[in-house]
Amino acid sequence: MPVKLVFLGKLADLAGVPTLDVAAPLDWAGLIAALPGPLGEAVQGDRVKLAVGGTVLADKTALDALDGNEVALLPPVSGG
Amino acid sequence: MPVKLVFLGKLADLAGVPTLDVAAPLDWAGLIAALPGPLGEAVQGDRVKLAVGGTVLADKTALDALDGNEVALLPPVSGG
Amino acid sequence: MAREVRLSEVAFDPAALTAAFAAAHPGHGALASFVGQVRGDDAVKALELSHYGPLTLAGMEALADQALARFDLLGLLIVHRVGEMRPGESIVLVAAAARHRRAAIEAVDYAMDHLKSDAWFWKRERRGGEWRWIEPRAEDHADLARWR
Amino acid sequence: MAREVRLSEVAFDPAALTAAFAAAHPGHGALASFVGQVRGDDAVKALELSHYGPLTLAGMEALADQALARFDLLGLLIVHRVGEMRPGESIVLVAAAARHRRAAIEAVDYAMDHLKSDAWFWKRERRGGEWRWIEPRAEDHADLARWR
Repeated sequence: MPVKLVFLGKLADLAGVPTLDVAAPLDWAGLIAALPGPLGEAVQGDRVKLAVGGTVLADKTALDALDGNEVALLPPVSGG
Repeated sequence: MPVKLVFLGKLADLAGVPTLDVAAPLDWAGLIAALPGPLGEAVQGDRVKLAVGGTVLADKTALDALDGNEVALLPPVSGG
Repeated sequence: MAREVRLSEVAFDPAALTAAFAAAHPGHGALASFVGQVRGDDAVKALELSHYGPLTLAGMEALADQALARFDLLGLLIVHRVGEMRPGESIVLVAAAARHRRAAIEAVDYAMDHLKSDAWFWKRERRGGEWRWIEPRAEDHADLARWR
Repeated sequence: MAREVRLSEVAFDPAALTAAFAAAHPGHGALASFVGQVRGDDAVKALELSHYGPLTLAGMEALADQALARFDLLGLLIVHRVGEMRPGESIVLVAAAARHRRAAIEAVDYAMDHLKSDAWFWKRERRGGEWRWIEPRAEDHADLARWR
């Protein structure tokens, strides 16, 4: 099974799709390589976080996603 | 016409009546003389204010109520 | 900008009044409200709020004007009950409509702090058959001092 | 102590929910609430709130627990809309019941500050046919920092 990327907020606009399957395992370098241009740049920004399987990573560069994991790409939030 | 004293809050309990007519004109000394015992003491307390004709006096000892005036005796407030 | 300030001699329905106030400010963005009720969790059987006609409503109107001047509001509603009431009955309702949330929330906070210890009301409660006059707590005075 | 936290995919009636919450806490003493709506006073034609299932509701529940731990509350209600909504529709409702007013008001203020810029929502608005993502204002971040 692949790793499923889920793009939230403006990252979904940049990706052009809400989700994207990429090969497992997936580390930080692999993620950036899989995301071309502005999307990859945005994801490297300080204010974008990653969650794997519903847990937010304290250090996104420590990404280590396995077969079947869902990786959410979380830009700055805005609610209320 | 007399001056009408209106007792609010706990001062009404001390007075035993909600209102009391006293002779006009009425100054501060006359007011204290008209209010015996605990009521007079309470009215002299820092936290009791006076209003004449709906206007609160900045200095209650400057009381100068005339015929027909209503003098309200206002203990500490509590609302909400 | 709507300012609505009332004394009520009878029980009022805070939900209905708040809904009507909200409806009177369509598209307001933010609506904060506060309802104070007679607490039902202790031995208090009744609460009585008295007021003084020549001062109380005029003082509430002045308070509302101060809140409208201080916070960026679209409208402000203050309703305060007077007379004798039972546990569960509403004593006071404040609602503020604004474009942004903190103006609305702060206006409600400000109005309540002033109604509690700087408005012309006198409150007593009945416990075990005895009426007792209530004065603001030290916290109430400290809360009020925040705005000075 | 009641904690009720919900995401709503459809329009909700804040007055009815607040009244039900109040009724569930008889004799509570103090009830503060806040309702945020899509503002109708500018060129915004629609607002869309998106969320992320594995994080959003759990994060709101954790926020409610933090508020309950921090303030002396009898109950807390948080309802947040997701999906696309029109001017005048409600986005968020927070209501807090407490024995004393400031706990209720502060809990609402706290919850709103966190929902605004520290909860898993993403907001965009449509103006003149164009969707635009919204980020919290500098004030929103400053408001949040008050609680740290």
